[in-house]
Amino acid sequence: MDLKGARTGHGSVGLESDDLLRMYRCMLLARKVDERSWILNRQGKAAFVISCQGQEAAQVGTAYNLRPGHDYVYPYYRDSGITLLLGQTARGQFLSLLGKKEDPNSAGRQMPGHYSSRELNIVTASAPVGVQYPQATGSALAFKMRGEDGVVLACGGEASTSGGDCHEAMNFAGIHDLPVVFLIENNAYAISVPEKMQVAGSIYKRAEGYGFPGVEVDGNDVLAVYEAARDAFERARRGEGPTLIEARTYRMTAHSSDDDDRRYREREEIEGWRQKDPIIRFEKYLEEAGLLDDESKEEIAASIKDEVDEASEYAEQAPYADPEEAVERVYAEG
Amino acid sequence: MDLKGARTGHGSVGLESDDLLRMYRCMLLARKVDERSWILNRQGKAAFVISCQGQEAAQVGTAYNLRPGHDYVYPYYRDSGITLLLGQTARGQFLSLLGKKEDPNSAGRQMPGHYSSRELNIVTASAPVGVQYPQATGSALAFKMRGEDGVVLACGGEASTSGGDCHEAMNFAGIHDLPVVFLIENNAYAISVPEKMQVAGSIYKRAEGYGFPGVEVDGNDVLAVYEAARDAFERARRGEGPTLIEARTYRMTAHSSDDDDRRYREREEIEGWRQKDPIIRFEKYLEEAGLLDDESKEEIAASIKDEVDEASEYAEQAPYADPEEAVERVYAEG
Amino acid sequence: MTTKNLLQAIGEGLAEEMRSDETVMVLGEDVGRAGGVFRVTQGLMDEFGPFRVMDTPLAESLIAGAAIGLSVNGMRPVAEIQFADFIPPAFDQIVNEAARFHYRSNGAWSCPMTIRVPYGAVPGGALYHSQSVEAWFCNTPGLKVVAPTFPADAKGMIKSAIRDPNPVLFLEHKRTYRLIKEDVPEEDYSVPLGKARVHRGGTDLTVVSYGLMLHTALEVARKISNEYDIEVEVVEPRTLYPLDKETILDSVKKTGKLLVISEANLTGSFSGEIAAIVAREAFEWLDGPVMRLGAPDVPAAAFAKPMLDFFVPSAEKIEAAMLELARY
Amino acid sequence: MTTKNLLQAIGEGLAEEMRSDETVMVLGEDVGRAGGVFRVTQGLMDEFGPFRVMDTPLAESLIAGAAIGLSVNGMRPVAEIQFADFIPPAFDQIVNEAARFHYRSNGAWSCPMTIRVPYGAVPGGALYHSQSVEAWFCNTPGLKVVAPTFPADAKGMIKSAIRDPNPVLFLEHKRTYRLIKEDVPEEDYSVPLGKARVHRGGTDLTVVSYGLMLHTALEVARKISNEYDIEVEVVEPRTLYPLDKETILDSVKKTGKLLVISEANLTGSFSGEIAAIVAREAFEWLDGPVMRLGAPDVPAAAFAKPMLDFFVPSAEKIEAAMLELARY
Ligand SMILES: Cc1ncc(C[n+]2csc(CCOP(=O)(O)OP(=O)(O)O)c2C)c(N)n1
Ligand SMILES: Cc1ncc(C[n+]2csc(CCOP(=O)(O)OP(=O)(O)O)c2C)c(N)n1
Ligand SMILES: [Mg+2]
Ligand SMILES: [Mg+2]
Repeated sequence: MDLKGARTGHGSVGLESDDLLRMYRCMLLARKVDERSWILNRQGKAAFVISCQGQEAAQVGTAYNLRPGHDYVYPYYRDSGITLLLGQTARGQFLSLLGKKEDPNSAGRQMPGHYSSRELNIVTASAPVGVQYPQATGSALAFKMRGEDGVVLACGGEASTSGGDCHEAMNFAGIHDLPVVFLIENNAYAISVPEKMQVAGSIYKRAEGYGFPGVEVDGNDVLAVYEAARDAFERARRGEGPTLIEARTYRMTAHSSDDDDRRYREREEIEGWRQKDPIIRFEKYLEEAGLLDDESKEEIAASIKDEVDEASEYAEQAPYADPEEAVERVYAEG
Repeated sequence: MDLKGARTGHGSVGLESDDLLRMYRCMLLARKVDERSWILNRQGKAAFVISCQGQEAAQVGTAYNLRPGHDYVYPYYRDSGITLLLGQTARGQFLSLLGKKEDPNSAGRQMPGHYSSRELNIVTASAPVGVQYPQATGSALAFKMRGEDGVVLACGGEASTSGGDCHEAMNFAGIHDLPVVFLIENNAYAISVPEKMQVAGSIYKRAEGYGFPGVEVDGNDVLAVYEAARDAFERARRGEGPTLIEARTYRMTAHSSDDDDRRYREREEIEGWRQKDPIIRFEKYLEEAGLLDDESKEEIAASIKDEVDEASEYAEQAPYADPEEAVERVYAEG
Repeated sequence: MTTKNLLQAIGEGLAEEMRSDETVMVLGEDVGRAGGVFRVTQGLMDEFGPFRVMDTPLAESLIAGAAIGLSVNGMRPVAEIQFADFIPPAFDQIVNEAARFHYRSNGAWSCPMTIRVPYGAVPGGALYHSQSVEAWFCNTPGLKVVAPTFPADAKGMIKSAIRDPNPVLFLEHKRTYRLIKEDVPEEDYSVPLGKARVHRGGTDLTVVSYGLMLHTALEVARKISNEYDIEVEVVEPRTLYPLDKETILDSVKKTGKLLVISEANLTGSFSGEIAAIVAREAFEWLDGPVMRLGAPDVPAAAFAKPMLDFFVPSAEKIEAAMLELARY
Repeated sequence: MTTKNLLQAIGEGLAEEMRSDETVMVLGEDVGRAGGVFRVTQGLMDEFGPFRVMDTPLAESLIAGAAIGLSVNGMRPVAEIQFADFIPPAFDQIVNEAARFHYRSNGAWSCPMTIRVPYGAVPGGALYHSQSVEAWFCNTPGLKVVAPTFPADAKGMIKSAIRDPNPVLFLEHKRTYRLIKEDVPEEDYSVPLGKARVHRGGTDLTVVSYGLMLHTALEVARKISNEYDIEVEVVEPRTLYPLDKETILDSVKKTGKLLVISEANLTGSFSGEIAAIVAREAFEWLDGPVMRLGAPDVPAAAFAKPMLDFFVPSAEKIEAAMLELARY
């Protein structure tokens, strides 16, 4: 079947073996944090889970081009692969999952997956789909006005292109050649709605209508994504303007822990995509390249397991914010 | 210079001489109603004028493909060429201009240019730019669901493509192959904002991204517009879906009587476009085709002048709605 | 007659209207194959097909705008906005467009359409799956805003909404979807829009409430009747806009006291309008200040349960307010 | 010190802030070359160039959204929405986004941005160039809504708005742009947000108003002082949300009577909130019903002059309401 490794060679895209192992570890960490989250959900400890599973390559491949705390990032709710790579921690993810006071994103105010970090320039995300795109263009414009080389990454699912905000942002980015990269993680569904009921024509082709490049990439091939994103970020840093990347991938879980996807998709389809699991594919590539063997694989897995164990236990023990905290920090002072 | 006639021959597009003269008369009527409106404005009688001048060919060429009272039309505020062709009258335009009770669009409630006719299936228009597009797709969907052959025309200026509604509508129309034609009358300005600050890339090229045809047409060439629109409507009636037509034209007046365009564009530019006046061009074509001579031209001009005189006088004499009418018909009954 | 919860009652009302009028249709995100994220439209696509039960793209302005276009071309669309929190992109199409077609065309056009809007705080819903959005819409002449709370009312009112020639916003409190069951008639019936309902007679004070808060208020009213012999008259507007002020005023003129309870953050909520009407038109009858209870003025309910519980007015707070006013 | 009208005062405030802080910038439709459809931003593009004074595409959600993104990346944007009537497409970005950045990130992020919004009925403006939109926004914690009426206040408040770390909606009544001139200081000064202003002491009744209605109310107050010896205390909130309720309550506790006047269609308008606060917190001091005067409940002002004049509360109606309440 489709269980092939990455097609792009890492040498050709300028990545060292250290880079590859960092990427691999981050993808696996994101996956394992997510798997544990579902367990906590089934145990009745986590009210709500929304997953990155299947999209780790698209996320890590892209984010590996970012300079944390320098570039601006507007992630969407599945992008834990991105935020972990930038510097958020497994502990932070579980604190957020459980809505604890130390949740780095919102101190328990927002649902899990609504990332935020002032230090990492991860701009506070919300639930309304698509709102991040105009905001991202504004941040990009600020960089451009100040003559800085910062770039902005804005991410969303394929359905986030259906709303007006996405279009308004792409048009504006095109007019001013703004340093922004739009990453569309096309995972074939918006909750139950399949792509063909969501997207007329093709997402990446729309970029041409705005006068900038749009590229389609195998979103399960982390090196292919890395390469496409690298070109896009370089272009942006050179002042040449935006790029739209459509990473074709698949949502391997239900939409969220509130969803039952048996209502609207076949098990076979999911099985088919399991064969293309981006983590397995990358493992295969690394093995073939002689960068990973059974031993090192197990070592990484074990260290991740420890990290996940420690993190989820910490989060379970951590306290909630006081109820009265609900009325604090409505307005900024000063 | 550019004072050439229509490039498309009328024979090749299947129009008879009667058709051409009807089109010509309608274009000229629209122009003359507009010119008179500015006079009424300068006389302090009309509070507000918004013009079709320069866009008559785009409007009449397109609308000539409609079946009044059968197809649905969502015009925008400059489309008096369309509404006159469909069956609105000069008298109606002036009644609306002066906000009189007999104003067929709104009985004096709305600004001039906000067309409406239940009989002609001209759906009540408003000022917020772009809202008509999603509405038009809904009306097209109704036709499709009932298996009827009705089509929907939705019009706007180039800036009406910048808002999200236009995109959401095109995407939806593309998904369901809806029988709708989007006519973008690109007149180079949105009030003061020139096209290059408004539109990234190109409008007509965006259609491809939605999987349906987009065509660019010389909007000052009524026969070329007619032909493009005929193809689009036929396509829609065959159930093959939407078309986007971008008619390139020019706004020959200030944005409205409230605008002073000397703030933002050169007189030379306007002069250049006067040389491409769609009415003069069509006249030239008709003369060359032997369908118009000085005598018939004068006859038409005289009959239009009479019509405009009568209509504006009637409207001036006509009463306002009673002030208390302002509180009627807020909700529909029954 | 069988007992049904709110969710089932609305679904049944929809299905019946679709059966009896083939112009009635449903559109929204996930309303088709999945039957809606709350399962209100479950089974409809199987019965009526993928056009009359249409999954739309994720585009709320399109949903409302297309509903307008459908409604003026012979259809009676029922649009679903998946969560009230996501209605803002449709705001323009609703308040500037649908609500004004009739007025601006001097009566030539109108938009017979319904927009279903699940609202209100639920555990885990957090800032963007919790809001009470009624204040955004209750300053819009031409629009009707209804918010039934009980299943039988809701079934009758969804029918009225669909049959109404005007755009109707149909608010459904998510936390009440499965909260109670009651007898819901099988036969065709409708409950008129624009009429409030008095749930419980009383002489000591009038409470006006709707949604989850109404259930809590009724509970507390029973409790303080038992414990303190204080009789609270509980009025449910059912339609918020235009408001049936007569029923409210009649009640206050009898009890002399008014407490309005809603889940919205208080300042600028629709409770203010109800209070203002009473302070003006029943002033002479008032024996105490016009009181309101609502959520604190923060963006919305938080994710963490303790903060959520602090946000939503509790039975304790409601009891305290009722007692304070009754004893005033 | 020179005399300036409202429009000039705001323009001057903008220019001064742009001179003293290079992160301050202006964006919107026609704000650049054309200097704004009302000429508020005239001359700014020449002085500050096409980036700090940027003509945007016709896309209000983009305007508000881009302002958010600028504000979190070091800038202090002042966005202009050409007419209040066209703010609905930006509703989501304003109420769901800008207003919540601070709260939802537990204080990590905030949006120091200002949105200027010309509002109110003008002759010939009709349904879509006339609306009073304040009610849409005064239920949104995290957002500030200000509506100064007098030039000196406006200049001082646009400066405060720009310097404020929160999103501020800055409402400007179009019909007051050139209505009066007054002395406006040249030196740097600011007028704080959140503080009401008492324009005129009085003992017989309190009037709360803003925008064009405030001017009319002040005129009528002078008139009935002369003609009937009735002394009206006139309070201008200046900031609507969060509201300076103390100043209003203090006044009502003195006069015992309240009349709120705004140009918005009455039901569901922000006047209801003011009335409700007073009916609750100054109940014991009230000597008459809490009254409100507004436009009738119709979509907005009509184009034809007679209907427009019928829509906007007139001096006669205001005088009648004041006299009715004073004599109550
Ligand atoms: C404006 C808006 N409408 C509806 C929703 C409810 N909703 C949440 S996620 C989602 C589907 C999003 O699909 P997609 O963008 O493809 O991302 P995915 O979840 O597939 O990764 C919907 C409809 C929302 N959050 N925001
Ligand atoms: C949503 C919205 N924003 C702003 C305006 C104010 N406005 C009216 S017309 C116009 C320019 C429209 O330009 P275009 O679409 O190119 O049409 P044109 O007037 O050039 O024919 C603007 C900004 C509006 N009517 N609606
Ligand atoms: Mg998806
Ligand atoms: Mg234009």
